Amino acid sequence: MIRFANVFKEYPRTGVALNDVSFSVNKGEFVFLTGPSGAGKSSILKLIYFDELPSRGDVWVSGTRSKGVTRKEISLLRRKLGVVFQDFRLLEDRTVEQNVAFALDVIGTPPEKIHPKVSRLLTQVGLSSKSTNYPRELSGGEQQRVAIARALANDPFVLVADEPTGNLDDRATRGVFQLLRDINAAGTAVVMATHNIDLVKRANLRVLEINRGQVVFDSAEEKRRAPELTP
Amino acid sequence: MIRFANVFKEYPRTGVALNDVSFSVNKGEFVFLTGPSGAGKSSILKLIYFDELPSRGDVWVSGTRSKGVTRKEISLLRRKLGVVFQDFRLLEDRTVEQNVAFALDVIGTPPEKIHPKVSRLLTQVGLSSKSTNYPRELSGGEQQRVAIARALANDPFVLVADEPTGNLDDRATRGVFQLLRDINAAGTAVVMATHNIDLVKRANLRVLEINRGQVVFDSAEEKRRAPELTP
Amino acid sequence: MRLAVREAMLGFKRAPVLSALSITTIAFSLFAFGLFSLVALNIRNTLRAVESRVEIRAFLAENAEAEAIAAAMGDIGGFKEVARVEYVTPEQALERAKREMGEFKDVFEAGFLPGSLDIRLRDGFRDPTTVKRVADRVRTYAFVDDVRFGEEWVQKLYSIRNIATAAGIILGLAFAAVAIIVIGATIRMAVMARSREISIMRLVGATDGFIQRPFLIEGFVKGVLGGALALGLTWLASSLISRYFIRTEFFDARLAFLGLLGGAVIGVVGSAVSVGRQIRRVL
Amino acid sequence: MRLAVREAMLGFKRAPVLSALSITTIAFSLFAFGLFSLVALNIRNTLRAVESRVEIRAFLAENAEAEAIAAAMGDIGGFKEVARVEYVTPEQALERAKREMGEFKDVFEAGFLPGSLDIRLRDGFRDPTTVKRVADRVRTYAFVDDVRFGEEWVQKLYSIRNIATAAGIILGLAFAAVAIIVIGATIRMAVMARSREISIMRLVGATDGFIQRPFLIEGFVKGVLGGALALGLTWLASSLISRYFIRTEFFDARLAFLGLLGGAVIGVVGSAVSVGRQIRRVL
Ligand SMILES: Nc1ncnc2c1ncn2[C@@H]1O[C@H](COP(=O)(O)OP(=O)(O)OP(=O)(O)O)[C@@H](O)[C@H]1O
Ligand SMILES: Nc1ncnc2c1ncn2[C@@H]1O[C@H](COP(=O)(O)OP(=O)(O)OP(=O)(O)O)[C@@H](O)[C@H]1O
Ligand SMILES: [Mg+2]
Ligand SMILES: [Mg+2]
Repeated sequence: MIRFANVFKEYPRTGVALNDVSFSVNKGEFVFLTGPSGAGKSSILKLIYFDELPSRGDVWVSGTRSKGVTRKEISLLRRKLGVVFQDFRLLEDRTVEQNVAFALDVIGTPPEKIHPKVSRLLTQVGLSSKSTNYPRELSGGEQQRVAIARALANDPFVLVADEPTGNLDDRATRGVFQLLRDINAAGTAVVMATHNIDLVKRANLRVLEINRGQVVFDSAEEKRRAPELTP
Repeated sequence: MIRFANVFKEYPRTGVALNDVSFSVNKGEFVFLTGPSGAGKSSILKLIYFDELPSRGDVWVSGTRSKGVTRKEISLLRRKLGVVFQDFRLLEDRTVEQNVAFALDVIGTPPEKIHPKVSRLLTQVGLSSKSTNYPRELSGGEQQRVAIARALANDPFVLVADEPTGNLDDRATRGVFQLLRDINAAGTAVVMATHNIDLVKRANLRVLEINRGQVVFDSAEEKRRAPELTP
Repeated sequence: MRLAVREAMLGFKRAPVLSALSITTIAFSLFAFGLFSLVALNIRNTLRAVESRVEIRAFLAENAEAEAIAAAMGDIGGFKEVARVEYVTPEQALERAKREMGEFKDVFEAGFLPGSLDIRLRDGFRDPTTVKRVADRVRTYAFVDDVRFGEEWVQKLYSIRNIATAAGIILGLAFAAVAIIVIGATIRMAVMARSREISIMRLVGATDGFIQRPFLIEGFVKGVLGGALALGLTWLASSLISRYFIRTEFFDARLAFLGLLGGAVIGVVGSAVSVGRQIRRVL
Repeated sequence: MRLAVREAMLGFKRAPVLSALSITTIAFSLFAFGLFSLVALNIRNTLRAVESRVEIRAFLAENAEAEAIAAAMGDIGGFKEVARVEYVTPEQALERAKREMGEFKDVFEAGFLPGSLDIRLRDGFRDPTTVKRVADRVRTYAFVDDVRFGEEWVQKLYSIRNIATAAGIILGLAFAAVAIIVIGATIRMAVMARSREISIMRLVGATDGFIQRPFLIEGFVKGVLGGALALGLTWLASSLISRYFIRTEFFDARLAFLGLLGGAVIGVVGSAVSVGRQIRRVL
């Protein structure tokens, strides 16, 4: 499903962000990515949806390999993924409804199917009353929920979520998390980066801890590796 | 210092966001704003830095009254405030350093004083190594810390922070919180909206809980008011 | 496709000023181009009209015999370069002189003017060398006193035409280049203004083709509107000139349609180049 | 101020295409304006030159006496409208006719032309009514056979000049309006492109004046550059025309400087109006 094989990521001006990262995620799994700010969590997620390509090593996602991938293949892969960005990335000049519908339009969903689906998704995240508002008219947490609704729109087989509860209160956090679990139960793999240690502890799911660009703990391997210092 | 007197805020397309809010914050106080997503926390903060004006009622900040305030007065007031926005609001085409220096330029700081001050601030938030990077080259938590450094640049007498630890891990959160406490100890009032209940509980500072646009609990009054239902 | 059209229209709605400016610049470029073409067209028409009047006039000796003249007219009329030969009697010559010298007509009582043979040349034989050759042949007749054909004038005519044609081609190409640059820049600006949107589209799985389509449609519409506006402006300018200065000719329907098509092609091609380059910068 | 200048330059660097386009559109507007002014200037100069040749010619009877003519010349020379009176003998008239009728000069052996008094008028007395009045007074002399002054021609001259002036003012104003609109739109686009930045500046305490300054400087620089470019283009066009068609006059230094200043003023005013309106929309 998702496989990282000795992945290195070096950014032109900030240097090494990922340093020999290897792991895999199976179909239907739920994985937390944790670790301090700047550890490389978002970088790993970006590699999963091919927003970045590895400097060295290989990433496979649903049979698509990072080496030699074409722009077209990336587009087709992303249609099968759902992504919640850390900074939401909503279109400012479209309403909540249109933002979600947009993701369906892009992949060629028949127009008559779009509206009912969008309504259902917005109800799911508790935003049906704000469907005709613009992002700037929403609170931070409300925007985050729009982003989640959009990510779920195309029934993805992997959901990638970067800090999807960062702007939510405890109750909303639990609500969103339950939503992700439900989706996961229905067979979608979920990879979620988070700082919410409480949530991680309570959930008892697989945890991948990142520090300084390395996987320092993988609960699936049940052992803590010593963090190597970056050169 | 800050006083809200029977403040109502109604947005054109979403309706009532604040419903008869009254409270005051004294010089040097530290206040948490808590409450669920969409409660009205950010709206209260926007009224403090006069980004929004009340629909009814009055807001006083450092002697400036919301009724009949001029654009010029708003500018002058903001020079005495520090604001950390929920969505950071960094300038994309300027480096970390320039983003902070910008806030000093705007208020007419002499050029020779800008550089040393910026360096000190970036060291304070732990970002001196990224001073020449652009916001898009930073992780979410790093961007948040740039926003904090900028807010502190003009030695504000009130610091207004909207979810300043939303993208930070526990350790970084404690670091930023300690920074805010230090600033507060030096005499700056701090008003901070947050979802981090742990932080609030541990700190034992004044808490203002908002729900559905009303102040439902103010620890300074040591009593819980019954939440009135909005009509 | 339906979505792409909607997106393209949204593009107009979201940036009305930008769109209007694009259309205006396209229109202005094409207008400049059109105006020049029109000038060239009219200069060429005028030259052709003037040129068709190039003629050789052979003045006859006073004692020339009518038979000899008639025979010569037959001869000369047979030259392959010659369209028509006409005999002008001394009386007719005087009449004509009076007519042409306007102001002096009633003080022009006496005087003598020689008769002449006026020789008109065929299309394609009016260049300076041919005219000179024919003139030299006519000069060989004994009863011809003098042959006039305004050598310098013919030469000048041709050099003006050559300069005009050269200037036309150079200026035309220059304007076309400017038009393409402006269109490209305008569209690049539109793409830049929507770069955030484009990157989001890419991230939710839109293909390059899908992203480009609205821009191409927008470019097409802008090109056509710009072309139409330019055509209108050109027509206005042309009819103003016709009214107050000299009668000018306007493009025919075929040329006008070609202008519109040109606008559309420029709009689409400019957009395609720009949008393609820009999109590739969003990974 | 230093910061404002730096910001303004950053504006250019961040949106080179947009800036170039602004400058180009400003230049094109002013170019169109300049070109027209130049045409108007040259038409007026030409008209003045032609006008200065307006003269009245009084043909003398064959039997006119030299003394009477001399006396009349004194009289007429004394009219306040008259600049100069000249006597043309019949011989001189024939000479002149031959010269003016070019092609026919050597076949123009005999013939008689009357002598004339050629009367040249002073500046400011060449309008159709005055010319007619003087002509009528000259006609009263007994030995004057006929007076000619090309009534129609003078009339036509004046009406062309009036049309040209009117067209000049109308087209000039239209172009100025277009220039201002384009400049305003260009700057509004720049402001829109930086609206996020403006709102952030406001939020960290910048005053309206502080925010506006870089835009005004940018507008000023663009205006001056656009003006200079326009001047260059106009000069090029003018010298091309001078070279290939007719000799034209160019603006003097004072007018050129005025054009530059005009560009600057338009740039600054356009920016001020736009940026003020836009900034007020960010609360
Ligand atoms: N586009 C980029 N260009 C250059 N450097 C980058 C880029 N994106 C990330 N980095 C750098 O890579 C490092 C890891 O960033 P990343 O966003 O993966 O961290 P993170 O674990 O998501 O942190 P956070 O919890 O704060 O979001 C950071 O030091 C950051 O400065
Ligand atoms: N600019 C605006 N225009 C219209 N409605 C708005 C605007 N800003 C906020 N609102 C509405 O007002 C309500 C309160 O929003 P606010 O941002 O104050 O909530 P919050 O307490 O900060 O929530 P969060 O924790 O999610 O950030 C929300 O329902 C929101 O939709
Ligand atoms: Mg991150
Ligand atoms: Mg908020």
